[in-house]
Amino acid sequence: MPFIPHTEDEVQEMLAAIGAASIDELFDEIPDSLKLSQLDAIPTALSEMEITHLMAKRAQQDGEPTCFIGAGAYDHHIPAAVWQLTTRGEFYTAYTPYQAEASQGTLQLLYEFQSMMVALTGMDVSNASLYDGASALAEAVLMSVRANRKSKSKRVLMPRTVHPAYRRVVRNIVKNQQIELVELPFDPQTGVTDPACLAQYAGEDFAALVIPQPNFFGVMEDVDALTDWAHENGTLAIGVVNPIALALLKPPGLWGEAGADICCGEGQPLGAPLASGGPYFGFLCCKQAQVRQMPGRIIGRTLDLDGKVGYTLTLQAREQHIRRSKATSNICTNQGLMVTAATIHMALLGTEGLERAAAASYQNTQKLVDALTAVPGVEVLFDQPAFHERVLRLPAPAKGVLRSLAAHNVLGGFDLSGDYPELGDAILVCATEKRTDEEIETYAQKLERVIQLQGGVTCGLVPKE
Amino acid sequence: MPFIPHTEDEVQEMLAAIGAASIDELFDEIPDSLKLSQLDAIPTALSEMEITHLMAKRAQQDGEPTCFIGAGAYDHHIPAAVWQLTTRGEFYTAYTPYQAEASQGTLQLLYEFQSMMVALTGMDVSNASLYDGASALAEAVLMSVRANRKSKSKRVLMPRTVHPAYRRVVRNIVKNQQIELVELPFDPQTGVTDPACLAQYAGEDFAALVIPQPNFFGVMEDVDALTDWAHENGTLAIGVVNPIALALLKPPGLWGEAGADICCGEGQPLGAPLASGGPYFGFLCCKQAQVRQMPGRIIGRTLDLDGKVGYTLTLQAREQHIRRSKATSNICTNQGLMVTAATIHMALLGTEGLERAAAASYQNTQKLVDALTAVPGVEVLFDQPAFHERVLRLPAPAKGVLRSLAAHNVLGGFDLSGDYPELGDAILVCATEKRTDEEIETYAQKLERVIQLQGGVTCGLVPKE
Amino acid sequence: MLIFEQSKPGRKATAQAPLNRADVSAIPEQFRRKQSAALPEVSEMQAVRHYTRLSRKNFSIDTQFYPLGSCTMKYNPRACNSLASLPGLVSRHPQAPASHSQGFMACLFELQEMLREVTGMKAVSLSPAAGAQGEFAGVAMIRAYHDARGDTARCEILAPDAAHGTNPATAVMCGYKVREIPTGPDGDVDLEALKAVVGPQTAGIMLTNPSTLGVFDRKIEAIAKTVHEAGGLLYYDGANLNAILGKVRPGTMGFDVIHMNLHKTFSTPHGGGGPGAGPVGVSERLIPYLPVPMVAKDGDEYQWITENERPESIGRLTAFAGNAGVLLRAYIYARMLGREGMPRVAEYSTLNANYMLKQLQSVGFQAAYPQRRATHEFIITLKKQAKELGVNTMDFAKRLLDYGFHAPTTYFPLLVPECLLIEPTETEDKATLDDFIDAMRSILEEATVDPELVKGAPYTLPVKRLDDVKAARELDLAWMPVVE
Amino acid sequence: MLIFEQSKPGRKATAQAPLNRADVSAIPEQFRRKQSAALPEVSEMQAVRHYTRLSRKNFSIDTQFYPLGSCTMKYNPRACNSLASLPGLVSRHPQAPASHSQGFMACLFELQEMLREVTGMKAVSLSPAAGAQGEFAGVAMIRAYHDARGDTARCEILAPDAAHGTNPATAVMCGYKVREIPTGPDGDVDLEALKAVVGPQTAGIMLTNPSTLGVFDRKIEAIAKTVHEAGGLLYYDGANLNAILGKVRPGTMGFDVIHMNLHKTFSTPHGGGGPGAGPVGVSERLIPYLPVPMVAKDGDEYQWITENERPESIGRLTAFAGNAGVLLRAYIYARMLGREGMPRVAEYSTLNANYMLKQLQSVGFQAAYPQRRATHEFIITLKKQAKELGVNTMDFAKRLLDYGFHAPTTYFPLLVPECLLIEPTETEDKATLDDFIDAMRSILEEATVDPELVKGAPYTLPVKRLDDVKAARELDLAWMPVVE
Ligand SMILES: Cc1ncc(COP(=O)(O)O)c(C=O)c1O
Ligand SMILES: Cc1ncc(COP(=O)(O)O)c(C=O)c1O
Repeated sequence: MPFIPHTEDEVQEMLAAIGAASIDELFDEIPDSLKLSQLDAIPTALSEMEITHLMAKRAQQDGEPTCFIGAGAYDHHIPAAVWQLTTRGEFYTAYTPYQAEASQGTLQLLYEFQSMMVALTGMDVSNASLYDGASALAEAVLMSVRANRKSKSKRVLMPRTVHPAYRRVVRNIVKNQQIELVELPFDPQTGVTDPACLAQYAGEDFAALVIPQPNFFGVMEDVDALTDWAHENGTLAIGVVNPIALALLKPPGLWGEAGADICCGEGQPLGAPLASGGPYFGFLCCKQAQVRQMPGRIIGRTLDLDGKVGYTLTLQAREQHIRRSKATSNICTNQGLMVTAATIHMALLGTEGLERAAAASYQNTQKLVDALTAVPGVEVLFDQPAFHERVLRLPAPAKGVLRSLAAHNVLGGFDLSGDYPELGDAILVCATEKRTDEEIETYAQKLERVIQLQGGVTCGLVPKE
Repeated sequence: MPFIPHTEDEVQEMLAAIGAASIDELFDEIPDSLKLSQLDAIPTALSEMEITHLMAKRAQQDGEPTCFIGAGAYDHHIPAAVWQLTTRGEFYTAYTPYQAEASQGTLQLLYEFQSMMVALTGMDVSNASLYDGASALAEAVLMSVRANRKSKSKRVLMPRTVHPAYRRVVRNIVKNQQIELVELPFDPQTGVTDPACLAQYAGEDFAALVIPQPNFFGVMEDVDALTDWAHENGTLAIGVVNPIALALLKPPGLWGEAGADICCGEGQPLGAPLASGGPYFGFLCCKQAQVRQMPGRIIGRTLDLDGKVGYTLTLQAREQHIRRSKATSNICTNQGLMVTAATIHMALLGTEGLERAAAASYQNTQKLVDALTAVPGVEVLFDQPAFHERVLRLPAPAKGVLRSLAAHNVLGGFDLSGDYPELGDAILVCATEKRTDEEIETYAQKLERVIQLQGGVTCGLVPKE
Repeated sequence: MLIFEQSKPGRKATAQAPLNRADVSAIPEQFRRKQSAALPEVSEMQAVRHYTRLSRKNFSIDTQFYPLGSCTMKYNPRACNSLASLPGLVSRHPQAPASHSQGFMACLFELQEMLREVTGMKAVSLSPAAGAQGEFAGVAMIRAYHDARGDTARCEILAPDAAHGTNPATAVMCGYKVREIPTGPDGDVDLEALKAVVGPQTAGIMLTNPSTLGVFDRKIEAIAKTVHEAGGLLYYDGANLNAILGKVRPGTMGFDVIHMNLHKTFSTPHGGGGPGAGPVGVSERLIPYLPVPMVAKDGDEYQWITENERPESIGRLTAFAGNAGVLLRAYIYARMLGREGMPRVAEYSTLNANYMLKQLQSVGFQAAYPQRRATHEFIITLKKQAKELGVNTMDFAKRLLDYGFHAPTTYFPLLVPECLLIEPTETEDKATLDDFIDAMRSILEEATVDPELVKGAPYTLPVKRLDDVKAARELDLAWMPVVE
Repeated sequence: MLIFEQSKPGRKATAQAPLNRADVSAIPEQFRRKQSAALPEVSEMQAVRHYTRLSRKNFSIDTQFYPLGSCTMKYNPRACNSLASLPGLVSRHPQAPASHSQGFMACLFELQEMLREVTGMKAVSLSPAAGAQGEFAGVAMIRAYHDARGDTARCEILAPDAAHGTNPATAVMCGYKVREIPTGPDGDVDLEALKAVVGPQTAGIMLTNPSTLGVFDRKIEAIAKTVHEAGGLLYYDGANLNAILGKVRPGTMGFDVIHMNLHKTFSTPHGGGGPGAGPVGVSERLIPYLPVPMVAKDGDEYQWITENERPESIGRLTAFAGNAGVLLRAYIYARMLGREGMPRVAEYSTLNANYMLKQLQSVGFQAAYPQRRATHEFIITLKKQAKELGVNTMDFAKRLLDYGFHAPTTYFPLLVPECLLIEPTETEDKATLDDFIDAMRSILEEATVDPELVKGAPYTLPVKRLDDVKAARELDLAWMPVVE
């Protein structure tokens, strides 16, 4: 029996001790009418060898195309040590550190994680993770509504330059509490939220303004002006940031005069593989003033009976297992193992390394844009300072182009036509530090060929501006 | 600087403590004439990301053909837990357990390994590994010459049914000590060493007789008769065995009336991946009487100052670091990590599991033989009881057939024509428990096609018997 | 020592990043950071040694018996980890087209189908990231269902007093009020009390069965009938599914929606706090509202079901497809169990729990519900010991650590005083259970002879008992560089 | 507890093997075993827990400073492990044709070339499985060279008294007699003594430089000249190559043949005893005798060089190509060092050793060769402490374990009484060295104040000092089932 250690003799001894004749008898409180006899739709057991064979086939089936998609998940180099350490049984198979004395490994690591996030974001405190970047933003919005004492409103300003999936997730999560998201448009020339367009809302009551940096188009928002506008209007500023970009960019804690109040984002770039979208982790940091409104676990440093330093879960009175219906969130299981990986990842890279990874991603994306815009008809939209993503407009239907590229094992970018039809045949492209010159060159060549073919077929349909 | 932690400040502090002006000065006892300036032929450093890219390409380049070669290295299933545990830093990065108190993990594991090998082989003691199966046989031969008190000879009987590479390695290692290997022929009908052919040597003085089981052709030798012959003639019996086969076959300790005196073999099938031939490990077991002639490390169970059980290197007076020129072998570093894997592997499979793996390999090879001999012109040589390898004779040049199969990503077997030209176009095939029915079927289909083509080209050259 | 305390500015001992630093001066200064982030600067070896050593300060399933009730700390098969980490799987971008995702999608689809079968629900969505998010999805679906029918007066969710904290917290996140239902003396829900409070304001009830009291609610069919007749829906908290896997199906019990904790029942690792996965299954009437994405099969081809195909869906709850890597691990585990393995999970976890309960009773401990069968877990109460010896549940828990066992769940459910909720799981062998029982017996002896010994525990761990009050009062939540 | 003691007959708790047992009754009974082999029968979790716990009883580089002299316990980069373990590499059969091996062979070829360059030899064969097998190959080549010239009277190999045990043991395995050369008071070989014994019977000399005394033999050129003039060849034991990597080449010093310990200088893991890899490099005249296989490059294609291409080769020493996986790890490491990284290895390991030597002297320890520079390692002698305090080297070593440091090499080389051979390697940082020096200072204090404390060490490890004498006298080398 896979994973079950009992011998027949032991089962008999145990039943005898219990005073039951059979294992079945142990289920005698369950009404017979409920009992199940068969599981026909479930296949019979596979041995480890057989499932190994099957999974190897499945893994191969999807190929390993060269990836120029970012759009919320980024293909950064992960040092080999990260996962070799993270999967050590002591990290991998522990539970949430409820018994602090028997969990100092995880607890100290989480305290280090919080410290690293504080260093990176310039905020005062960090929690120990949420599910992912999108749900972290939803929690940040809920938190801002609770935390903003100046505001009685349940309205939050949400720029359209925030990742479309994030906006959906936020709406799905907060709408049941009657929170309203007010969308802010972006400047069609620059691709950023124009602080001027906020003017119309001056004097109105909003709990928070969300500020993405870089925004979904890869472009930099005027975070200082936006943060200051928020504060001038009694509104909290919530930053949504890319942690790798933060190695180079101004940390949210220093935006504007007073800094953002809350910041959150997707932790995936810090050591989580692309892996079909998860597990990743959301991070959430805030100013000291807001700490008691934070969702999720928080680890504190304290002393033991002998005065020795130790670490423990703290501020648990915010949490569901203590506060139940009055908790700051329902989150229980979080993304601990991913945070373990992220902490080791940041320790291995260090300040220097993270900066170099960020700079190389920045540079590679420039190279990619240069190579692709050399293809006739391809142009950059929003020619603004950007980090490692860019919007390109194609002279042929984006869907078809991307499909043809995929057939050549190049994932050419994220199709923007669904979420931003007003941009035409636009795609969002990305090149992390992992993309080589050769790969970029190959992409450009294939794109040229594909466009020639597709352009021929569809010419006239998509008038070149 | 990869892997070097020193900051410039620290370097200066350290030099100041030493009283040296520069690191270069620390090399001032080395004659200038010897100093090197450049390493032109060595490429500049790669980052981990770059070498990752390179190695991924190299690994892909060789494809992953379906493997029907055995011939000394076997593609068995290795439970995932084996290498996840073996590569834990505490096993992976420890040295030979010289400080026993700080190495009880490795030492107890090695003691368990010795115990498992004793259980498997039916011998009294096992050492803690040698380099590989071939060099283990060489050590066994050297050991037999030292150990056989009845014999003054340096001659050893070596059947031609022993793996040809093993025979070469033994010769290369023992010849400098003027040990002579006398080859025993095999019966061309059965593929085994005919005990009768030993008659001519009766009364002569040999230190040992080597007995492979199964032999290189996969076929079973009459180990009882061979062992008894050896003992009747004052000769030690050295078994060369496959540890997976031992799950089913009579252990060397029980061969004949008195059992083999020494047995050795290749440990690879116990948890080591094929991995281009290494690292594997050789094992060597013997009767209690010979233990002081054993080469390699041996672990013993003992007590500590408090009477608590512990483990330690023992019988070190056999070893080079104590005995120097009088040691039983020059071996120092052995294959400890592979033994770690093997021990965990055997613990995970258990008696039952090892038997099932062996039985499935046996069965799959029968299936393979059935499928391939259904191809016109293909026939089994040596239709004797066999374990999981078989010799087939092809109706076309073996080299060409194997090359064509490889082009179809099937490694069809080991070409015997180099080592056994008298067998004609013969190949040695193998199917472990990992080969699926589908893979066997594919092989048979491809073989049929290849033979049709090749047969056409070469017809007449290789007259079908 | 913290990793920060091993840091030296100017150390560049890494081969991890690109070796050279690209020029970023084209980014306008207003966007750039002026001071580098103070991450630790250590060598690769320092990091490896530090985190290897830290890991050794944890208890874990791979090192200790970890009978944490309600958490199902069973063995996490190593194959699930290595196979879910195959290069082809970890390199797949979440936005990769379906043409390059058929292998991955096949696993998800088959997992959906297996979960459907074993829970008896009509359809399954895998996307929620953990149990609590599964709960959110479930309650949001209940809300969407009532809303779609214009049945908008239903503003209350019922939950037994034994419910896990996520249940009420979730209800509130979905905009509901929560009303607690008391538990009867036998551990089952007080049906009469339930009947007294259901009504037109009832949106639904959240239940676990077996409950967090370690008993199977025998009146579950009556409860279902009561709630359904009042127009409410039944939510099943699947945290305890291990107890009945392959034996009874929530669908058969009458539940309308269920979440599963794959990190419990399907043995994906807990990772020191996560990640998990909380798929939801529903009865016919809730299918339109299932969260997206899901996977459908059309002929031989797998396709994504998104907001476009499911306009009434409660939508997506994470940016992509939830915790995909956890789903893969659960898929692999489920295939290794197969149809024969699933009921065995329930059988042997129940056998282990009942055996432990009996043996602990025989060495002097009180069961909270002595007249009941244990399910996969059970509660003992140390009320007597606390009162007579002054040694409470937490003291027992801490002392167990010295004996090399992780403590069971303490002080949950809240309604049983001084309780230990003990869940051995099916992957532990008898000898380990016996050792634990021995340890409990021995601590009981210690508590009688020398209560201070127990109250001062633990003694053998990296730290002694920690000052939680100080931690909460004098918040120290991040290391700060010492300014010189 | 042994894994055997956790075994229960009849336990079949495994998903590891094929689920069903094939019929093997066609194998005649005379060949079959009658009784199953008594391997342990445990569940997957029991095995995982047992070996995880066992591992935690080890000191290792990943957990401790491990300054074992002559062993070069440096950090083993984790990328070397994961990249050498890529599926495409671990699945390659050793007999796969060259057509399916170009990626693998490219790595071997480039490694040969890099080792050639950094040692200054003319050709390299990678195949020996460890240092001692490299020594065997080297001495066998010396023998083959003399034999090929008909120079068969050379029956002696010279080796300094400081030589590692493998050197004399190897010479004997190759059929030679060994003659020891004394060391001068300054740690260099006694050149006059050498001159007195070289002659027509000299086949060669085996040397390390820097020697195992932790000093660089300044008269190496004179030694080479002396031996060469007598018609002997020079063998370089590369165990200490870390000290001079990229700074001095054995080829330049005049050596004819060299082995390298890739598991030392090229940082492949020691694995609790192995595996290693001991490639050999040779001067022009020994090229024909190099062991096979090797890799050649013809245009863009890599080819195997075997016995067929090299009829004069000493042949193969393992069945296939040696410890291929170790070679891959070393290749990866070498590429990450690159030409700039290699000399740094020598520089920083030398810096660390000289710093430690100086600091240990300043806290009261005696250097064996105080007038000399340390190389990458150095010797202190505790002769004085042993005599005056009755606390010997082994006592210091054991006490260091309590301080969380692995002990340096003890009692080797044999000629320095009560010695500790200390090799910090380049990958340790100053803070760790300082901590070790502090510990040594503190133990010296303990030895003065309370010698019994030190003599009873260790106290904090899984066992106290073990009875080696009992182990050797009452041999207990394998667990035996208790017969009831
Ligand atoms: C009974 C019960 N319900 C719900 C949950 C919440 O599940 P998760 O932690 O996966 O969010 C838990 C987990 O601890 C639980 O035990
Ligand atoms: C100086 C010296 N020579 C030779 C050897 C033998 O090398 P190996 O252990 O790789 O066989 C060693 C290893 O300990 C050594 O230190």
